[in-house]
Amino acid sequence: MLSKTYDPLKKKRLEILSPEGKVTKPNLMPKIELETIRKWYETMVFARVADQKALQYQRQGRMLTYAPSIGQEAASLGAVVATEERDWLVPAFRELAAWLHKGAPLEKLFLYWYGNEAGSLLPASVRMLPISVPIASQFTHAVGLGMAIRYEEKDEVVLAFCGDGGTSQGEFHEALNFAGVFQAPVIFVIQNNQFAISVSRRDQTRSETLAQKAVAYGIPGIQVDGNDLFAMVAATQEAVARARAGEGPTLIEAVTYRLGPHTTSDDPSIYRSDEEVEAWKEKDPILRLKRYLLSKKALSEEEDQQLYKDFEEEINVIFSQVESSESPDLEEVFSYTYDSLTPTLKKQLETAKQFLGGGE
Amino acid sequence: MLSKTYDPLKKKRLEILSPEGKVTKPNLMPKIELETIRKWYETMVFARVADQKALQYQRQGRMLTYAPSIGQEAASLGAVVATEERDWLVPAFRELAAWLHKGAPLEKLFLYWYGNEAGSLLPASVRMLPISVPIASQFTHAVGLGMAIRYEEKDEVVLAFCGDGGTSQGEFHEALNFAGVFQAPVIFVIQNNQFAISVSRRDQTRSETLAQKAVAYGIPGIQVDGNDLFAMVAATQEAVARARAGEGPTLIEAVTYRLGPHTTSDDPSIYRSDEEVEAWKEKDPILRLKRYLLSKKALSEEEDQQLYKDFEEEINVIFSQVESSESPDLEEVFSYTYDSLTPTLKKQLETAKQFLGGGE
Amino acid sequence: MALLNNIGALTQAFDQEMELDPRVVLYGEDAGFEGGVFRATKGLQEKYGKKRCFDTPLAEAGIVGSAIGMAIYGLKPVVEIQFSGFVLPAFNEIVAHAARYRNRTRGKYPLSMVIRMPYGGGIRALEHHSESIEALFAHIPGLKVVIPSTPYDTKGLMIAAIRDPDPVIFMEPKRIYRAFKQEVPEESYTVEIGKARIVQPGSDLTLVAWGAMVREAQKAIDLLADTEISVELIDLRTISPIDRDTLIQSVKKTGRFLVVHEAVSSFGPGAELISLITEEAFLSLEAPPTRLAGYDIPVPLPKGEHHFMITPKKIVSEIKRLIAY
Amino acid sequence: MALLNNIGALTQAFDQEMELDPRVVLYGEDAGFEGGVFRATKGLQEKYGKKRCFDTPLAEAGIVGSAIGMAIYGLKPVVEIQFSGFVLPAFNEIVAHAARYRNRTRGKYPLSMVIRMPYGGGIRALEHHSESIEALFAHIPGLKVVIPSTPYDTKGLMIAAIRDPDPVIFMEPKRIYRAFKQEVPEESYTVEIGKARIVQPGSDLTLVAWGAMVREAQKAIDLLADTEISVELIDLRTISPIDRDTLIQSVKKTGRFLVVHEAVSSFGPGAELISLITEEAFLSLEAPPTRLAGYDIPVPLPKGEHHFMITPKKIVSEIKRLIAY
Ligand SMILES: Cc1ncc(C[n+]2csc(CCOP(=O)(O)OP(=O)(O)O)c2C)c(N)n1
Ligand SMILES: Cc1ncc(C[n+]2csc(CCOP(=O)(O)OP(=O)(O)O)c2C)c(N)n1
Ligand SMILES: [Mg+2]
Ligand SMILES: [Mg+2]
Repeated sequence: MLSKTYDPLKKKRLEILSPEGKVTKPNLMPKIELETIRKWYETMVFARVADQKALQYQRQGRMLTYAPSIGQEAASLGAVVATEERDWLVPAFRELAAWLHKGAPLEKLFLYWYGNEAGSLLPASVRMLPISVPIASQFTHAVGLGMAIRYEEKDEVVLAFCGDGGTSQGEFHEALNFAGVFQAPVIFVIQNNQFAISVSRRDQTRSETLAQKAVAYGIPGIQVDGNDLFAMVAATQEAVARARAGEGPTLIEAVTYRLGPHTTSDDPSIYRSDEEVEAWKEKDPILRLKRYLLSKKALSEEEDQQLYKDFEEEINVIFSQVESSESPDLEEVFSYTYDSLTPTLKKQLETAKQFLGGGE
Repeated sequence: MLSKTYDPLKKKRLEILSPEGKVTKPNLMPKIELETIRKWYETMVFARVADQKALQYQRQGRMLTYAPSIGQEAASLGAVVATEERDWLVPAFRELAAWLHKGAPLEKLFLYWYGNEAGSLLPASVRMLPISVPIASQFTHAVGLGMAIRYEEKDEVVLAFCGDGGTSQGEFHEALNFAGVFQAPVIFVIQNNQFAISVSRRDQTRSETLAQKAVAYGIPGIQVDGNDLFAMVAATQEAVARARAGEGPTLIEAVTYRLGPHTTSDDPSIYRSDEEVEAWKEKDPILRLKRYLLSKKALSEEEDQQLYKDFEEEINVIFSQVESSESPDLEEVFSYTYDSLTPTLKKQLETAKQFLGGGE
Repeated sequence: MALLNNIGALTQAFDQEMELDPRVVLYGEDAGFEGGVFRATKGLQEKYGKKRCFDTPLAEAGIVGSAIGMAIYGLKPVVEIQFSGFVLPAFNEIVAHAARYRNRTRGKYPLSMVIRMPYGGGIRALEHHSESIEALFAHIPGLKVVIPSTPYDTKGLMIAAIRDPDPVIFMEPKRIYRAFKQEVPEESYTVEIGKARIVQPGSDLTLVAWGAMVREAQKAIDLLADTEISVELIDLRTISPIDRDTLIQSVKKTGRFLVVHEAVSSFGPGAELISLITEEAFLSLEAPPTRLAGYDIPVPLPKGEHHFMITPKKIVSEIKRLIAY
Repeated sequence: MALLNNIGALTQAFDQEMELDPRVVLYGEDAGFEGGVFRATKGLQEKYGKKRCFDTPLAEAGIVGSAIGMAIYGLKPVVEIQFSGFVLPAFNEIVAHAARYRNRTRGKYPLSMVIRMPYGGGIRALEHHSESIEALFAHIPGLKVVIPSTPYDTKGLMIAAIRDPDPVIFMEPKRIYRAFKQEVPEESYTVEIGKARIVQPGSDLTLVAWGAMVREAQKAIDLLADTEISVELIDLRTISPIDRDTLIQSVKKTGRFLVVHEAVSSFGPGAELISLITEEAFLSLEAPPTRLAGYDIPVPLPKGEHHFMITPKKIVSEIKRLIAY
């Protein structure tokens, strides 16, 4: 079992694909068609381009705020591809590649960051919770989903994300403990991107790895190179299998790096050096997978460039749709607090309409 | 180092004094004068008698509610005797022997359970926080004290308690993580008495020991036989030394058993068997220490019986003082919410006085 | 019909809803095996199994957060918080999530769930066991806040709460858990959330109370028996959303308004009622709408609690003051 | 004198108090090295060292709970919560402990500490970044709740808060962090907690606001320049304890009362003010005391936020309605 072999307490980390794009542990390499890998690569590139475009729109004042996941594409995608459509995805707010794979339309995601609740109304078939802003609180929801799955005797699993900062929250602890006690089929993935805004990973906790926090809950924990798509897939597949078999939750620490700012209002140059960033760029998950695909002749440089061009165009179109979307009207803003308007809300809506009419 | 040798992940538990009263690990036996041990024994017996008397008063309707620590006397006392007067004690609500040792007068403690805030106003010299009802929340206060101690560059330490149930709370996690990060001089003692009201230890968390939760914070953790006074002293002494040397916090799991009810409104026969209770009575910390003292000729059966008699009388006197104590008057009830009465409180106090006068 | 106290009414409501709807799940600290520290869920684990009625670790945020996940999945969790004083660690889950999930997802994931908790004073308890914090919830859009005062309403409101499409904070006045019994129909029924109950009609003053205060108000009215004063007593039953119409109509008739609650006065629930009345029935008022409420202090421990308690005599004295205004 | 915005005034207050009192310690998420996401503590770690101004792990209960421990020890912690929406995980520490430690220990361990947080809408932010939850704190006996609206008051109130013997919730209207500057004395001074400020005297209506709403109220008054209506504008500054006298006296003079706040209306802070006025100045009232407040919904995300915002025009329309009553 990977989670036994790669014991975080023994400072082991699961790595399969080297930064040079070589599979260093062929025996651990998950069996995936080249074509599928190529498709996943495209999702990662699409996410990367979308992130870059979003940052650009934001600089142009066309998008409000945005939390890019540049550099972390493999960590979220590698996990989600190991799950099925019937499984649940519980995001934090930095897993764009995973959301896309899960079926959340980019249009909706951009709409959310554009400042419109409609962006969180995903298609009914997409089993994905909305972005969760209060750090780590989503983990308890993930556990509840897992408990419900056991209750209904389904073989679904839940894949939930948080950041390295999230591990400090009380709800992280309560969720993992509940999951252990109730053997909830949840895979908790920590995207350890080394920072919580400006606070570095080493100031977040004194535990040497985040994976070892699993010990506190009597559940398996494993540290994975989060920029290594294959390692993420392998670790998650094992965790999913365990969860489906009724053997409970797993904690996966994906060691990665946030190459961009925390959000568009953050200036990372204050708290980290260019050298550090450059060093991590060498470990870029997309670059790595590209090298792999090139070596397997499943991608050419030209095709790759074309991908970027095509995606950029596609995303520009999507964004202009978002930009021309309707803002919520007054009725909509009132309509979703309760199943139906309370008497007080009815009264308030009336007043609001009067303001619209004459007051303003 | 004990915390290395007795690695909870290797299922090690520190034990020095056997239930038969024999020192099984002489090399680990802390150096303590027999006379001192005898004094500690008396504190434990005093606490036991006080608990029993309190239960009795409660049954007579003379005390409101009460949470006895019968069976857990060594766990709290063994820890506190390893600290000094300048150190801080942060209780949960089941550490009577420790409070007494720390200098909290039984009169005050009874006054608290009797339903009077004055019971929490301990003498200025006693560095002990009041009983904390919201489970595990006191751990963050302990960490704050520890951070303040470091800030003031003092060599004091903080000894803080919670129960096995307390380990599930988010604040337990946040406190231990803070303590690790800031290397706060705090010794966290979990009195694992096997139950949180009716919920058994095994339903509380899937981790095999509670001590291993230390791994999540990169701090030392050790499991100790909590009914073994000497083991508790040894483990705490080491933790205190570490904390004083600026080497940060320690987590100690004291494995013990609540021989009485959770509180006087609890009926433990619902959720546990007589056999289980009887088995644990064999491991009674007082019985064990008595056997040790008898074997060392530091105590005789007659002296022991006399102790119980004397204490019972002493406690009866104390309790009658408590019973004849003044209830807080109206002014007192208003006086401590803020440093001085707010305008609204002044007004409310006036109204209250009017009610006293004519209204009622 | 059976003669039930409030605890019995709760248990019967759970039992009938669990029987009827396999999605109903009950849990909390000590709520399973033991049936809760007040025994409201007693017998249900035995009857429906550990799967549908169970104990949890000691972690309120975990309890409420997991219930949110369950509700998203489509179950109907009814979770117990041991005392309302211990709901605070779950405040983030309730305020940041439970109240907002429907809105956040534009209706994709509404949360039908109940968070129940004993609340209020008068049981001579330890610290944090006597507070009345309904206003903290009532101020949060997206939550419904329900407080029954009789076994009949307890059963009907709980069944309504379980069936409600929105998250309901169900606060149980523990002081009257076993204080009295009432005939309660055997069959399942609901009492509408959002509707106050006119306990007794009257013409001179509108007296509003809820929970354990309804009985104190009734006692006060009894004390007034030999006066001419005619009091209309309203049991609010739902704190949020408020039954505006019943209150406004009553005051338009009586011209006087007194609200009585255990919660501390400042920024408390009474302030909302007074504002509602002032805004909507100003021209009918013959005296200032007034509250008789807890003082702005932590509820004293038992030896001092009597200073804090709202008594029938205090209510009478306020009523007389307003009538004489 | 220096021309400072509200952020500058905060930084200066911290700097001067840290200089003066070695017990003052500042911390929070990102509050140390980076100086906070709004840069209110910028430069202080450099000047006073990591010991006195530092970052913490991402855990609000840990932040507030540890501050309680520090205050018990005798330090004066000033902790930053990144946004008021994220104070909820610390609610237990604030309500169950910070507010009650003095009372619980009958004065042995009072807590002199400040919990500061940006709050309020109008900055086009993500979910949970726009709420106004002052009423949740104001309802808790033992807390003081302070909200400044100008750089002068920000500095003076923050210094007063740090020196206050009780725990102070210091809510900073982030919308006006950098919106304007004001001459602020170089030297240290305090503005008394518990005292409202009459921004502008008037005779027809008392208008009460705080935080970012004070400016909107001023704009509304400007819009009324060509009418006869004379408005007395009061900046409440301290939400709890309320400056009863200033409010009551004002309404006794004007006979009309309007409170404007961003917090949602129901069970909100305005309800307390209306109740106070009704109870204490009933016979002077010429119109119902009224609130213009947030609707009972979560603050909409930016594309819908304008529907929620209190605007000068809305204020004017309410003032006119009350004058014409
Ligand atoms: C409870 C809570 N506190 C504070 C914040 C403000 N905040 C937003 S993101 C963030 C840092 C998160 O760090 P991490 O968990 O490592 O995730 P990352 O941003 O690195 O993906 C903080 C402090 C929040 N959203 N929620
Ligand atoms: C936050 C909170 N939730 C619930 C309770 C109610 N309660 C009081 S004691 C207790 C069990 C505590 O168990 P444990 O921590 O093991 O301590 P023990 O009583 O065994 O000493 C519970 C649930 C509480 N006091 N605080
Ligand atoms: Mg991070
Ligand atoms: Mg226990």
